[in-house]
Amino acid sequence: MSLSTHLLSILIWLPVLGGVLLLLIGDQGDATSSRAGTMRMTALVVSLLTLVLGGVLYSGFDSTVAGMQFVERYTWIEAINVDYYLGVDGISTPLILLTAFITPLVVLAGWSSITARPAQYFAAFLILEGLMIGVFSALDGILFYVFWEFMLVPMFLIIGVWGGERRIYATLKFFLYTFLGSVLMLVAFVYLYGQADSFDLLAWADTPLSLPAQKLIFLAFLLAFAVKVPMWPVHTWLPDAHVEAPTGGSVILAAIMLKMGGYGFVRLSLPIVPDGSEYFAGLMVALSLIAVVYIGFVALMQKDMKKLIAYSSIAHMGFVTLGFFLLWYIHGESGAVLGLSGGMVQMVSHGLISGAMFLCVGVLYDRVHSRQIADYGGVANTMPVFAAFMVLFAMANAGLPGTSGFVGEFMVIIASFKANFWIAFAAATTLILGAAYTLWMVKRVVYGDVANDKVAALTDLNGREFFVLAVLAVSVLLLGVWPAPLVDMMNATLEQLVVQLGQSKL
Amino acid sequence: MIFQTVLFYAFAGVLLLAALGVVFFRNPVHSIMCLVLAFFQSAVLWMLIEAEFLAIVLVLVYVGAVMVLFLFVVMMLDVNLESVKRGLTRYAPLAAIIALVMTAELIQVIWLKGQEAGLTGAFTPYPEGYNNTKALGSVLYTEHVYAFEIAAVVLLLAIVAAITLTMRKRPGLKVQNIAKQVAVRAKDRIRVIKMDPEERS
Amino acid sequence: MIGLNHYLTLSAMLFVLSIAGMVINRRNLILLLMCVELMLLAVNFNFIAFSRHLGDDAGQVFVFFVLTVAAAEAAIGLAILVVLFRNRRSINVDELNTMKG
Amino acid sequence: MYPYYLTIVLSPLIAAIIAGLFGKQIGRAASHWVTILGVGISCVLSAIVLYEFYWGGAVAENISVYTWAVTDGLRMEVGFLVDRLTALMMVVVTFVSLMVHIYTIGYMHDDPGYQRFFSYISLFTFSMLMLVMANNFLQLFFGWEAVGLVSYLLIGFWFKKETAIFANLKAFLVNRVGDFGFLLGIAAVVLFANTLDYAEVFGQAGNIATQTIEIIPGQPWNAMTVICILLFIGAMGKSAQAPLHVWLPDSMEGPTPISALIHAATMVTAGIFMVARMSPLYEYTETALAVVMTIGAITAFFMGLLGLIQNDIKRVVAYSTLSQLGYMTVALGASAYGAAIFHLMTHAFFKALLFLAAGSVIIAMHHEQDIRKMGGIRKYMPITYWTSLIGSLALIGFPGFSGFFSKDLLIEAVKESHWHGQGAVYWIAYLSVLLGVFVTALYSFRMFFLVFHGKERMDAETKSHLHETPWVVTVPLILLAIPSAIIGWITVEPILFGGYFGEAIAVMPAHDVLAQLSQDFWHGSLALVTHSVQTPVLWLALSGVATAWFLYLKRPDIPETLYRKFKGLYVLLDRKYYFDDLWIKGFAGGGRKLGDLLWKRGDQFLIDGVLVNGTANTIGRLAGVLRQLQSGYLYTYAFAMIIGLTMLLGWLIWFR
Repeated sequence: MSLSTHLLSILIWLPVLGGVLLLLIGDQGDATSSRAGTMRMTALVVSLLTLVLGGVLYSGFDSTVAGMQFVERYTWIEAINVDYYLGVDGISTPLILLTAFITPLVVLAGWSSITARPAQYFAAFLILEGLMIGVFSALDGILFYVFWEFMLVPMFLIIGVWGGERRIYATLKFFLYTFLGSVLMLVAFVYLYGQADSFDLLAWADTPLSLPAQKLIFLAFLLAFAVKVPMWPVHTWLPDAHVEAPTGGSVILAAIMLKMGGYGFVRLSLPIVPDGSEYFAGLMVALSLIAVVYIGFVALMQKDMKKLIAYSSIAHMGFVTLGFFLLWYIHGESGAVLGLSGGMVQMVSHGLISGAMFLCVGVLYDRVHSRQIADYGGVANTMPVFAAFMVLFAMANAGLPGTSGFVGEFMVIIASFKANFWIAFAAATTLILGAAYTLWMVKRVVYGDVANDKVAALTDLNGREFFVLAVLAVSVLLLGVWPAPLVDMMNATLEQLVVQLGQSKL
Repeated sequence: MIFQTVLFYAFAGVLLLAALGVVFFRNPVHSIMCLVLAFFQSAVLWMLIEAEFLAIVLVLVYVGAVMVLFLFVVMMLDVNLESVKRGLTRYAPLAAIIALVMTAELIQVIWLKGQEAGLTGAFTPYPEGYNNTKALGSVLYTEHVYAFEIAAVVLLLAIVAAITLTMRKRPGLKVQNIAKQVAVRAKDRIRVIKMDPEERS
Repeated sequence: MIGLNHYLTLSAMLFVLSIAGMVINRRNLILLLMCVELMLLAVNFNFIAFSRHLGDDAGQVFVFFVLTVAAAEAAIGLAILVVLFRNRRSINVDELNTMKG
Repeated sequence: MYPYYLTIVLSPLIAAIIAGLFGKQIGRAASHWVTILGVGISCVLSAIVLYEFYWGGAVAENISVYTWAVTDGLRMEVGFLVDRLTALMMVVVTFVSLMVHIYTIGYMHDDPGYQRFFSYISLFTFSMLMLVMANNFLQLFFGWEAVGLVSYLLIGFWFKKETAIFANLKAFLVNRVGDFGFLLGIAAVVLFANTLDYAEVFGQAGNIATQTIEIIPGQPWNAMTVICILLFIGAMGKSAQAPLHVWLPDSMEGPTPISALIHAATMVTAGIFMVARMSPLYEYTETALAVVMTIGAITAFFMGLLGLIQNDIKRVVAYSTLSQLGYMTVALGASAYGAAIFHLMTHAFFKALLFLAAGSVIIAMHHEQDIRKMGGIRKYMPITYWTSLIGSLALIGFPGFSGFFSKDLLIEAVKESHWHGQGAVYWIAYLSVLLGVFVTALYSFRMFFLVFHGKERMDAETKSHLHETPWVVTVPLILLAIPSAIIGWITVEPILFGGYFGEAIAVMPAHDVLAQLSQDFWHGSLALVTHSVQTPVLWLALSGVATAWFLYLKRPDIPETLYRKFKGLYVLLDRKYYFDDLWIKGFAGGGRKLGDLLWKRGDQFLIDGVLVNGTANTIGRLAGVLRQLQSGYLYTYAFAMIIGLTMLLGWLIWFR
């Protein structure tokens, strides 16, 4: 009964229980009541505790081992072989750490800007955190599916209760899109159960499957994960959800929930249906490149900052899927792992950068209550410190070397050149497009003379906002200057994955 | 045999005409009369193929009871015909289409698939001394006795249902309560009152 | 020679006619009931014809039951009709849409 | 020497961080002292390194500092490759940077963003050092982008100025277009060599040159040509070669010190440096060299022409920079890498000098940059005048000045590069560089005469305040004027003919024009000066100066007539050959239109409108139709049953 044997369970259930506790003791008072302060502190302490446990996970994680670690397995539903089965490897650990890292920041970001039902707000985030960690560590299909679906509930509430004016439309779109996608995943799970007589994800990876079955399963998975990523053309829920979500919701959505899709591809699609993945790899690469190029152009023309960042998220996630599905186009002896790890690094980095970008917009929104680019201009005059952060994150978003945004893109572009010149060509347009849409926004928002009275009345970051952004800035730079710890964490697992993918399951 | 054929065609023709009448007459009473005619024709046709018992039952039960019931109801209700018959033409094309499709299907079944399955040819006549009523009875009361009982219950249920549905208490209606009349006792009718004689003042 | 085919054809024609009747007279509840009777008659024709063709009396027993049920159905249907008319002073089907949610 | 290298790189970085993060706390003076100290340390140590290499016999070192990441057998590292080429660049970069730091104290004296500025230029020095000292492509790209970032920040330093923030976005995006090619080039290197390390890539160069790649199916192209052209696209962006030159003139919106440092002396020469660094690759592909040469020649001549009609003092210098960068590129194309680097070095000094002198004039004129409103400043600002004269003479290649040696030898090298064949490439290049000399002299002295001689055209208010700038401005001018004048004398022999670069630059014997020159042409510096009288180069330059004198001092009415006479040509030059329109209206505007189209038609209409809401609407409408069926009327249910029956029967009969 030591810590490490149940670490994952604790990581999952601690925040969930913390959230439930908040719900139980929370009243519906506003943020000024003294109890609201207690709520916030509780939420912060719980999320920090989770972060500390994440640190324990990191320190205990053996990056030389390709397989699962911290495994917990108990029978859950005996009749159909469902287990409570948790474990992490090099793919899930970085994402769990990202989740544990982002949540305290989100709690801090919502510290004073959430005035309605603060207890419920923080509870939703804590529960969400636990569920997300659950998704990343579940190794049983049903457990995975339960976490996967339950995750929608707090997010649905976060957007639906604390969102903007069109929140009902946005939540419905968000919910229907994601739910529709995942229902087919359940069908695929049931089929796989029929084949393997178990819901063990790892056992599924070893189960032989016919090509037609693999194709169908891949398509079912594709719908579930493509919506989450989101890939073109099922991406249109994301801008709406982001625009309507409160800042914290946007951050979690962009930083972690989008990663579910990428994680799903690499945890389920690739190992379970390798031949199906190979069959559809061309489609996936094409869709990824469309995401990069098409969405890049679309992002250019956005007038709403959050929408712009949302579109840029889609474009960046295009790199993730591109990296994952390149490997069948790479004929040399190396490059496949490069693409995969590029995609993984891009996920983590995008989590940090897009989260930071949304926090920046949140800082402005808290002051001016507008997300329109046209309502700003010359923010650097009144908020120099904020402007510095904004430019830094914008540069990271544009993939400047030295920031984490570069690492993943670099690896994926290198890998895609190994596959085909034109794939690399299309992927590399992000260098221009990413810089264009991000910096154009920066130009219109941050630079220039003071545009109006509201901007003139802006006050610079307060201590709490500064802290949150500074933490993110440091991590973005650190990952950009020295990504080795992150890359090393995944290498063994990804190499094994590539070996596994090389063998047909037919 | 020719005779039977002629009879079949004659009765069948009348039957179809009667059915057409059922459908197309504007007056429900006429429709019902046509239906009665149709039942009679059917009874005859059944008799032609030696199903005497059912033919008789059809006439007795159906024409005698059910059709009369229909007639009563129609006459009793005094339906406003104009409003009821409107819209006949509007649905005629649809009726025609459905009828055509159905006809096509039935032709397919009877004449094409039926040929393949060998379902043609004349009926084999019953042997001499065959009694249709007796044969049916022996089957009905042995093999199908449960079904028979259930049918009886169904009929009972129909009776009860029909009565409960249509019975109503009309306020102010004077009715005899026979049970009460029979069960009456003298002491219920006569109250003997002991009265003290009036004091003479 | 009169055979199975003839009877089946006759029954089919009756059936189609009654279906057409139902469509055409869709407003009149009484006529609908009558068409149903006609349809049952058509069915009975088939039963009897096949019973004779196959030499199996069970078919005729079935007709017997059909007649029973039809009688019951007619009784109850007419009873409902009467109640309906009493409550609404009309049997126009167009006015009967309380089943719509 | 490793600690030296580390200190050279890190001290500007640390200074930049201190000035940037704690600028408010430590104050203005401390900010400039800390950054000057940082860069000063770098400069001194770089000088020591250079000394060690030249006199101390130090050998090239390839050091890995730390491993950035390893995956899939691809080592991505941060490390230093310090050889003679690097050492020279380090000295140039740190020296000019140091001068600019000192000069900035005067130039930015009243600016509220003082600390920020020092932080930026120190950060720039760090980035540039990372670039030149890189031992692998990853770090090269890091430095490459980092100098771009600092350039972006510095052009937009006065972020309230709409033109400035437009120019910095433009600069960054145009650079990104170049980086796009550059990154693909690096990817191509990884594809063929599977390593990012210079030494390993160079080791495999011969092998790569035999391979082919099919970019267009069925058209096998030489892998090395593809790599080199892609890399050169990056150099075109950074070194502002046509058609990616458009950002450089606009970048003059930034403060003058950075125009000197970044947009004249160092950053823009990164492309030249990079190609020289990659000489072991470029030597294998004559196709790529021909491309390099053509692009350079076009830039050298046509960008020089643009300088003729500019009226902004800094823009004239900017176009001259473009033109000179073109010269260097031509030299690269001629395989005279040494000549290119040599010109890079002299150019760094005299162009930084010219910019700083221009800045000095601008300070004195109270931030007036229009040369039509100047004139006759000579007597007010003697130091600026004389240093500018030195700079201008160096620029036009007047015998004896540093520019003379570099440019004259560069032109000779191009002349000798017969291995390109006698075809169009050779003649375009040779004629461009030759005529370019005349053009250079014309625009340089047009500006010089208009600013320092002739009538005093400024208003009285400005005139009354006109005086020499403070010592922090003039000292760097003098310190830069000295090398601008004499550095050629000293260094031409060792750098070009003394085999200074040694292993750092690889040239195939067949291409080695410098070796050819040293055999046939080189007889010492003095001989070169005297020999110049016999070459067309000097006479072209002198006639340029004379023309400028005649047109702008003697007969100022003639240019006016000429402008009117050749209206079409003038407009063409004034619109900069319509390149700005191509980029801004064509690509940027087109991109925005495309974005709008994709967003409104693609996302909003097609996906959201037709697919998403369309599906929802269709279901809604279908439900509406089905609701009709659910009318509650008896006959509709009867219908449904009948139709269902009919269909079921139909299915049973026909489809089973």
